[in-house]
Amino acid sequence: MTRFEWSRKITIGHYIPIDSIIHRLDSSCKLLGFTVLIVAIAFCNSYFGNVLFFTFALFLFVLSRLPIRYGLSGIKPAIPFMVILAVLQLLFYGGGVTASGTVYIHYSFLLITSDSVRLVVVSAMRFVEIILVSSVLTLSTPETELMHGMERLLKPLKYIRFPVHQFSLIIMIAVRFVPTFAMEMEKLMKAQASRGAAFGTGRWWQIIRRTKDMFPLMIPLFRSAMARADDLVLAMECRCFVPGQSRTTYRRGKARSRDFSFLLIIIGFSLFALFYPFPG
Amino acid sequence: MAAEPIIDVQHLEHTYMKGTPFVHQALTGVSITVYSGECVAIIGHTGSGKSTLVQHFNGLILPQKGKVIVDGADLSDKKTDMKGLRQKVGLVFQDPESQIFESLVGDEIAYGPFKMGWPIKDVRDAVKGAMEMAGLPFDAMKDRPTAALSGGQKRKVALAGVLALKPKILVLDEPTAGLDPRSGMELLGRLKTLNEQEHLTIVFISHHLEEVAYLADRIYVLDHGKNIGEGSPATLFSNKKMLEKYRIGTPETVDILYRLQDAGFSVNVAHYGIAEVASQICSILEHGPRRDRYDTV
Amino acid sequence: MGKGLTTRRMVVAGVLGAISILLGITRLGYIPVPTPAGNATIMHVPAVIGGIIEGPVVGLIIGLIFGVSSFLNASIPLFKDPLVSIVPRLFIGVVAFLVYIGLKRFNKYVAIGAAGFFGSLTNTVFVLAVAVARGYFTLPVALGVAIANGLPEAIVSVIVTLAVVAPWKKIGASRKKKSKIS
Amino acid sequence: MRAKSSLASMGVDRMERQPLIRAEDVSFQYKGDLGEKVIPALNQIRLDIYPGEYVAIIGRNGSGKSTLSKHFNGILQPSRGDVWVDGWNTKEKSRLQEIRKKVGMVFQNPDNQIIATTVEDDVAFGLENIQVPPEEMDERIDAALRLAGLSSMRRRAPYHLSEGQKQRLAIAGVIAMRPACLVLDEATSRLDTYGRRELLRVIRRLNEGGMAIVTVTHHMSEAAEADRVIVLDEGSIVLQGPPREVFQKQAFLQERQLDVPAASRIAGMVHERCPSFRPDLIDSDEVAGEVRRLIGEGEK
Repeated sequence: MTRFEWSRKITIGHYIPIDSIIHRLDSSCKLLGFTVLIVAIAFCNSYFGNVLFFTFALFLFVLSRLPIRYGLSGIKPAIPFMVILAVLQLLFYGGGVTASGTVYIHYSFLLITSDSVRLVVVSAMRFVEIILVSSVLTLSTPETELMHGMERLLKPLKYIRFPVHQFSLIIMIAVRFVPTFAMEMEKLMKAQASRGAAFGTGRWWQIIRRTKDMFPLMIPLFRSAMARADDLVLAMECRCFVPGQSRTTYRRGKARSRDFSFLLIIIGFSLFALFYPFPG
Repeated sequence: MAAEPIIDVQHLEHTYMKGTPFVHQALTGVSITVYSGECVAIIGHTGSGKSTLVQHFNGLILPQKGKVIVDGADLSDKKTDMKGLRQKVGLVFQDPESQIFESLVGDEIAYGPFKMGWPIKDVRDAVKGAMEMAGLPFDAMKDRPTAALSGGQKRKVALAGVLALKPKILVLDEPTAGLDPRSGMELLGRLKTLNEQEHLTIVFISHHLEEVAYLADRIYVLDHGKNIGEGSPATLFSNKKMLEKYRIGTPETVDILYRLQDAGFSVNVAHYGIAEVASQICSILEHGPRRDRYDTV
Repeated sequence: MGKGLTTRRMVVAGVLGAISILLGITRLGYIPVPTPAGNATIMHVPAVIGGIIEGPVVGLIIGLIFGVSSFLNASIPLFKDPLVSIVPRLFIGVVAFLVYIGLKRFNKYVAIGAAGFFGSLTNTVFVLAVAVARGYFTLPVALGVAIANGLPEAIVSVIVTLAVVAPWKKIGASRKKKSKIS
Repeated sequence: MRAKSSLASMGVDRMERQPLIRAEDVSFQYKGDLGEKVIPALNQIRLDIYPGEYVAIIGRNGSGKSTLSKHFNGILQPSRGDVWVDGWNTKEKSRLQEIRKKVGMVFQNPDNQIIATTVEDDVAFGLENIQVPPEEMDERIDAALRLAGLSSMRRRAPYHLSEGQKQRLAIAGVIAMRPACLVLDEATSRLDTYGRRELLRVIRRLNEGGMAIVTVTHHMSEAAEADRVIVLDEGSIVLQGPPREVFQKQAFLQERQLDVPAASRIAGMVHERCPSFRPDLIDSDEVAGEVRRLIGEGEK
């Protein structure tokens, strides 16, 4: 029955406070660099490029001095999915053969080509690389820092009238309230269970009934969210908040040349690995 | 008072988040006994483990170490019927009105009985009985929308929602917190009636010593997950050292008596009712100081 | 719908975004109904609700928060691809808003339900479309998933959206005058 | 008796000073949903609050005390009449920012007033809004946290604080903006005995530092700390004065479903039997002191 005791375990960020070059990077440069890297990986279709990205991801992990098991722990539970996905892609993606592709096996509906093999290998690699890179980012940066970094990063968008402050405040409020709602949810589950509630009753095909089992949790949760919103609006207005009005910022960036060189390296590397016409 | 233990907790320990950096031992060895028909208060400042303790009573938290026996059922036993236990032990959480989710009062209170699978006629009777115990007239209130109730009424609906399961034991976590004093007093009056006339065993957590003095037969004091004191309100309030050491605070009337005692007057701290204090003061004024220097060293 | 991001809209986007994150990082966001995945998710419902009660911008931001959190927490390869996990989610609240506005004059109750339905379908269809474009699925597989997973999920979404929004908008209360025990 | 440092308690001074907040014939009605009949929440309230004063507003549920307090910084605007804060009418939208800088406000549920993910960022939020230069912020955050007794918590996440600490954080967030007046709308009602005591200590310290305090409360022992108690009933001020005068009118208060501190009740009871005992006492210290005084005189 320990399922009632979970709210304390909720973490949004996974920050591990150790010291390393990566930990010390200015959060806005770090965020931008890692975003570019992740997007580049997502678009990379070549074997060679992915090998480069993979090596680079490992290199970042080493630089951050984080135990590699933290990165691997994200991969382990995904292995069954990866296998299923790979099989699906192998079996059904043969139709997408291009002119340059080679047919390996062609038996009845089964068609395995160099393209489908590449698809399988590359998407698996991409997945591992993104896991590694995104865990370096979240393990080495406290969530608050990430948010401040994002705010500084988006600042130039003010000139195209993008509401940077408001946007970052929304994210801040969202992150701020996750633990609050988690505790509230745990209390609700306990309170309803004390009244004999059971979640997930009925036969498997009774969709409506099974959904209704969640009402004693979901309805109070949303109602509380709206009530909290009412209070918070008042509290913000009392503290002189006016949306869109200019404000000063407590957290200022301290990006130095080191941070910019990191950014340049990471962007340069990403572009190279993504666009360089590797053979094969 | 029947001398039959209905809740028996022995050397109970509980640790949250074992094996993580956030490990926290909330209970470090609590032993308490509640007898059938009693009204017991549990006090202690924030973080003393009160809420963790009472959540053991209906099996929301299972004992990690130590023993919890509720109405003859051992909670460490995996075969214990949890559903039956939760029906027997009604747990009212802090701010229970936040758990209301039905749009009509009657449906909200009937939720538990329906979940127990009782026939509709029994459900109706249970709801009717619970509403009357909680001070909600059945015919006038059962079809009211829950959204339109006042704070005090919502709390009564939540209380009725638990009473509808016909529990033998009612456990409340800060029953009057957040209510205005009038609604709070009314609720306490209801609880007293339930205890005295319906013979419901009541265990409640409170920070409010006036409330404890009014309602409880016996008090347990918790500190750092351990019970460090037990007794009637009068014996406990007479123990000034304990009140100070564990930051429990003193009711205002008791505080007056202590101040008089400090000034060297002979007073009886066990008589802390407002009228009692007034008459103690009068007798000091009328019969002279009667400073009893041996009493207060 | 009014102008820009008011304090109220910001806060509603924030708290509903928080619920979306919470549903994603716990098992609470999954309702066990018969789909190939074994359950239907309701993590996108906050975006739908945000779109209905505070407009398209709020819906879009909640969708973004949902997307980013599902990207960061993904343990399925498909969703560790930002194009699959983030981009499609931006449209959930926007579509819900459009459906709601379009049908509101006809019947508010139906409009809310429809917003829940199409908001949920937006999620399914867009995610699968990007997944197909990115080569994770072939079209027939995606169609299969859309029907087997998307439809039950849309039904769940309708039920939850109605249950939450109808009382909040103070409609539907008049539908039921007597409690079950009367 | 009690020594109060606050200037405003000296009546002479009050005449010469400009009120910080002035309510002139304020009436207010909540707008009903679908033309339901509306009951006025406030009825022709006239009230001045002076710099440095400590005022408690009491009244039963629905007496309008919360509604009134929300007029002091322009959250609500009167349906009739005017509220002036430091000479500015709260109806002037362009002045609202200035008004809210002058009059800070803290509400009942601390969890719903905290915006940021760390203590220091939350205190900074208000400072950012009023465009305090970043160089100055550190010092202001320090000072506010010190006053609120949270200096060691600066980098904590709010959900690691106790309820009482959260409420003190809410106060720190307001006082960092250096308001002239702090309005507390049932700010202690969710706290336990210890949390309340700590919070009251902070409030007293702020008042001693010259900040005006307006507290809306259900707790009579809290109201007893104020310079002036205002009793609201059905939207009107029915009684006001120093706590010892107000709490002597026990029958009057009880008619309005209000209690008085236990000390006042005891003093009243003793006074009936021993007329030499002063009836206008408000806390346990004073009751014990009065017994000592009478006995001491008797011994002479």
